[in-house]
Amino acid sequence: MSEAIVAAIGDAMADDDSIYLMGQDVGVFGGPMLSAKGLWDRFGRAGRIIDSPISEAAMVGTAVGAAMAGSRPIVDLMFAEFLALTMTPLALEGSSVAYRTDGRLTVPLVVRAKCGVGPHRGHAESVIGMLMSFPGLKIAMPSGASDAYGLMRAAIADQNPVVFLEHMSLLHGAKEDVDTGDDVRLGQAAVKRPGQDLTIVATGLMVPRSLRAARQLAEDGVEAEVVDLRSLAPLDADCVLESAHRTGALLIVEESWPTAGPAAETVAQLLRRSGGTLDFPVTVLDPPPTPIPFGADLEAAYVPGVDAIVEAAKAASPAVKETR
Amino acid sequence: MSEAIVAAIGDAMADDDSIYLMGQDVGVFGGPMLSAKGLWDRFGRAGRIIDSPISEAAMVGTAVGAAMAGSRPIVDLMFAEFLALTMTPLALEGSSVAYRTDGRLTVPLVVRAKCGVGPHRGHAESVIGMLMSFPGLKIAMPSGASDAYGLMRAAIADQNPVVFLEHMSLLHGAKEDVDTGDDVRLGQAAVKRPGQDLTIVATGLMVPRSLRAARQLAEDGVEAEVVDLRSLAPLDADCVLESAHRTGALLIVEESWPTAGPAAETVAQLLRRSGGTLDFPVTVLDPPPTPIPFGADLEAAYVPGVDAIVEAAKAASPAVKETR
Amino acid sequence: MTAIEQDSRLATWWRAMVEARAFDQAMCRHNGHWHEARGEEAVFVGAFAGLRDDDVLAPHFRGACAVSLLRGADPARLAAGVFGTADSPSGGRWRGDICPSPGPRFVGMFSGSLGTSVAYAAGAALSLQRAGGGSLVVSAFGDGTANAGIVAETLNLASMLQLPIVFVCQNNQYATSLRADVAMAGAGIARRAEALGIPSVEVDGNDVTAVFEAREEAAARARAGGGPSLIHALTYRMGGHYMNDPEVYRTSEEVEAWAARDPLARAERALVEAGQLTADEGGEYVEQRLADLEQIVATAKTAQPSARPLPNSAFAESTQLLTESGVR
Amino acid sequence: MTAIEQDSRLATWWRAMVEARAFDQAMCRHNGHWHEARGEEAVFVGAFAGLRDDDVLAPHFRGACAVSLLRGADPARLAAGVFGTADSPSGGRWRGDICPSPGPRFVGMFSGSLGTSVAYAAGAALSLQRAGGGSLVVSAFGDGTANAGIVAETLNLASMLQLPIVFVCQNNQYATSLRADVAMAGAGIARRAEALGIPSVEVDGNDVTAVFEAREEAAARARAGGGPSLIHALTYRMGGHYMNDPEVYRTSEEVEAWAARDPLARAERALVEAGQLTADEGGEYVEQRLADLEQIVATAKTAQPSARPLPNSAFAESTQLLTESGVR
Ligand SMILES: Cc1ncc(C[n+]2csc(CCOP(=O)(O)OP(=O)(O)O)c2C)c(N)n1
Ligand SMILES: Cc1ncc(C[n+]2csc(CCOP(=O)(O)OP(=O)(O)O)c2C)c(N)n1
Ligand SMILES: [Mg+2]
Ligand SMILES: [Mg+2]
Repeated sequence: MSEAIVAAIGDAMADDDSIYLMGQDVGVFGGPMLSAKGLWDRFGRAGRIIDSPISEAAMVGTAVGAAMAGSRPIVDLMFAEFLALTMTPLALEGSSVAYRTDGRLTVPLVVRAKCGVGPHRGHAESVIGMLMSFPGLKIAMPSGASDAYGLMRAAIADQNPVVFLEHMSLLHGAKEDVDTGDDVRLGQAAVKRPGQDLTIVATGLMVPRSLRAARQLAEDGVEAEVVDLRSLAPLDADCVLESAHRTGALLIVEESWPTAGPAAETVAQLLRRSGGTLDFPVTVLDPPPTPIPFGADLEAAYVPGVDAIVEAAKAASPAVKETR
Repeated sequence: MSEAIVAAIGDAMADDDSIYLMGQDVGVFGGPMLSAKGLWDRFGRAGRIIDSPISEAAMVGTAVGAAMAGSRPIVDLMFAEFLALTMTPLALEGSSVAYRTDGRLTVPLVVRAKCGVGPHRGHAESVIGMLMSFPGLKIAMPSGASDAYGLMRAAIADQNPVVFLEHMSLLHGAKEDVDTGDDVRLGQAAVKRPGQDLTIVATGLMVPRSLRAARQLAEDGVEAEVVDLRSLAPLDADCVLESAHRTGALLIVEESWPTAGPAAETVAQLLRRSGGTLDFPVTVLDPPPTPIPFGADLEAAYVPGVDAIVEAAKAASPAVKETR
Repeated sequence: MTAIEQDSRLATWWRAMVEARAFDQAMCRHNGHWHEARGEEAVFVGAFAGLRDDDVLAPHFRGACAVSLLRGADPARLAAGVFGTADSPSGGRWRGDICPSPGPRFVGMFSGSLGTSVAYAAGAALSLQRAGGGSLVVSAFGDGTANAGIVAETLNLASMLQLPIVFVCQNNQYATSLRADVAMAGAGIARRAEALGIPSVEVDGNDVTAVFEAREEAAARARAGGGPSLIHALTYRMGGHYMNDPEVYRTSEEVEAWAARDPLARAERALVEAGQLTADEGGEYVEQRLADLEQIVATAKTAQPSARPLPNSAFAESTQLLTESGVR
Repeated sequence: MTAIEQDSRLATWWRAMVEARAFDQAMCRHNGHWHEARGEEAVFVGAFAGLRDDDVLAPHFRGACAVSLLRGADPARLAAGVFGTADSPSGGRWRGDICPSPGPRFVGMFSGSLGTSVAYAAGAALSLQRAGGGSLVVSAFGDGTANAGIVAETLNLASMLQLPIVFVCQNNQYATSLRADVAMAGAGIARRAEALGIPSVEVDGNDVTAVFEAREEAAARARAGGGPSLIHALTYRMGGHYMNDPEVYRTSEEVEAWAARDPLARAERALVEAGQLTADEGGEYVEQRLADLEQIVATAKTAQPSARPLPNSAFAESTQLLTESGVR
């Protein structure tokens, strides 16, 4: 997935001179975890790859200012937890500019951030709930290479600030073919597996885990539909609602903190769209409301795994209940 | 309400030498909007009232450090929007210390912040959703003087970081009698008005507005129960659930941004506690997902008013529906 | 021909300062939420006068409307922005006092939080640097704002990248009630900037000529690729922090001593001494502008409310302008 | 009696540096996520040695475990913390590498975010100052961390409040791949601190005696109520930023030149010259400690996992300690 993201940035930079990339170690080093591999050679000389000091607020603050002045910045913030250092320029202000100027001014800006449990053993917090609370901020999170390419192109083309979350367990996974022609839009979920017995909604690492769970469920005769939100904001509640309405049960599988985050917002949007009552039960499978523990066994217990998804899906699916 | 808050701080400081208050203009100036009135005279000479430069991250950062070293700091951050400058020390880290040290170390810290529409004409954003997303952070928001006194005493006595939100439309309202003996605990909602036809849940300014709406509704024969959450974290979902279950309908009235905030988290917690289905319909009355507009008329249209609450309550209440 | 019409530098600046003062004082009378800028006019007029159209202006909030006027803004429309009424440039959506003319060449505040606009200004400078063309940014901030972490980060980044930007610390000696010489530990902002490799200069912030000349020198450096500079302009906030500030934190002697150094009176005296103006002409002109702006602001205050519908999204694509005209 | 047993200052520091190196090198072998501190031992040993029990230690992450060892931590338990296994002081909940011994007198990192621990250290200093008693805080941070806004804010606040704290910039010349002399625009951190009113000194960070003496002078000032000081200790990160760092951003000549200035070898030479040690004794001692720590770390690596149940709340009252013992 990492290479698809870098390819999307490289393709966009080749097309549009107003794009620059700033981040710590994005220069000759090639980016943290290879996040800028090859870009220095292509664009470094033109001053379009900028190695930054440890000054996250100013990295994002200057990007907001550059975007208002006509550039299209991409900031590689390394890890999502560092987003907490940038909430004033990025979310409170940068994301309010289009609204506050009545569209006279916009902030086309992409902020990349790695998150999630993974080989790195640290920096796993995704702080998605924090991000989602701010109006005007878009959030994308791919679960595979083609989506990653398409979402990154869409994020760069967007007139709004977009946080682009890169899950560390997916970045350097098995090689995937990338369809660069896919029309991927921000705010559009994708049904990754059709099914009729229940709907599983997920993002990031929870998507492949849910797909694996769905294959196990199929062996037991339960056909789960798996919806990948792909964007947390805007959140494609229509897609989820249609699916859950059809299958009759919804399981939300989430890796990030459970309070006031993606799971809560999903159920709230479903209720808002349905006149206040849902015609299907909702189950949420997510971590307890604590930071992510460090010990490998604790971390594994904290994040929903395939077996837990299978179990929760069986408990949630009316199909199973009927046959019991 | 402002005087009750200051009294709570003064009483606590008189009891406990380890408490200090830091903030911009909290010294001889008396605090922004009189938030520290009289404290300088009582505690200034002892160095317990510290006027701070415009360095919010360090104000909160030093407070987290002082709390770990044995002090009980109170930081007056002036306005809630400045909380966005402090998310790393306050929320990502300070709120994780008890968990991460397995209770060896705690961060007893109160951060005060004014928010909400009001006479100040600015600085209204409450950023509650952002705060709620972090595990380990408590959030209190009184709607009247006695609760304010009790919640502030509870916040100061607590071993966790607590954000104490002071609504600017309530701070300098009509004089109220303060019951300093009230046992107010963090995380405990209060039924401010009993009723049997529907439940209205609110905090801050939305509480008096809901109470006014309830009086109007009573004239039309609809008896609304009004629940004041008082704390957003922990959120007393049991109280809400019991009430809504009993009345048969729930209206959530919220002033802050609608995405991934108190309204979303409330419905999510209700669903989690009810096995995935609710036996009452839920309506949410809250602002559109935009920043708070500045123009007085736009602001008035943006924030739920008494008439809107009455209307939403009538639409939500099964009692009305039956008589229709 | 007197200073009222002629375009000697000082005459131009004096008129700009009179305009700033007149708008400011009218707002003081009509707007309880105004932050008075009286006494600081020489800093923002000197710092922002005579720039190129493609330069980016990023004023401190105190003086922001004056800088908009300097750029040719219509005072009636500015006032509408301050009151949030129908003619507000933002349709009433946002505060015109601290964000009067946001655009690709004008930086404002997009929340009530101080400090970030300095980073936005540096970002604009990065954008200009990449575009070439020799344009620059002037970024002003208060003595209190100077202590914000994002300002320190930005100064370092601007120095490291040698951005074309002129920082101006508008030191009115207070952040609300806290004295700058208390809050800013050490020897002041110019020394701080120097330690960051930014050439810095101290100027008398009540002397518009001194401020302008320092700005010109810094601007020449920036346009020539010499990177950022900082001007520390010492001035004084003659009024309270906001309307009805009890001002218990300072003495009336101090306020009076600085009143005697009013930058407008000083410029006017210099014009009289140079024979470009008589005291009577000056007084008359000032009276007239005060009356004119009083009229404009009083009228703006009673204007129709915005009455704009509330959109159901804050995304750019949902704003009227983009909906009407497609992507900008 | 040789340096191995005696307690001359240099002998004590040398042994502490050997201990640090031995733990560090064992971790390099057994932990792919370790951040090697080789070459920087003189900074953290010199800065943190010989403090009072009631002083607060706030080391930079690189060297944090060594500072815990200096305070008497059990290396086996430290290693358990690093691996997150059953004997971890946090029960495996948190990273023992960057937060080895958090407590009222030891500051660690509570996320992966750099910079905040400097503010926590200053907060501890505020707490100590209020309590009286002459204790102080030593707060170390990297050259890269020095550019974080919260560090700038904290230095100013510490100076304004005259807090009893000694700041130590552990300048290993790189923040991952970015050179300190690029990222830190201007004349360096000592000049920055001076501009903030903080007495500052430059020391050779590979000379443990020089670091210690600078620390002692600064500590005396702090204990006497003279406020904060800063020590800029120039050293070199002899290893990569992390294990498997390709190190494409520097030359092997540079690395070799600094390897010749290894602070351990330097201290050992000085001990030999002073007749406190023979080269053979030194070599033998080092070998022994390396072997001992290798053993401890290798054992820790294979320890049982934490296996603690996951609590359903992060609030203090839900942690085991408080549940068992009531409010601390
Ligand atoms: C980040 C932040 N903290 C605090 C405030 C509240 N506040 C508004 S104006 C002001 C004083 C600002 O001082 P200075 O920068 O010197 O500007 P001046 O008001 O003197 O023009 C303060 C503290 C703010 N707006 N933003
Ligand atoms: C706020 C923040 N930004 C970025 C990082 C990623 N990061 C981890 S170590 C490091 C280099 C730190 O440089 P320095 O402070 O000099 O310490 P050193 O690694 O050289 O010991 C970086 C950038 C971080 N941990 N925190
Ligand atoms: Mg000021
Ligand atoms: Mg370094």
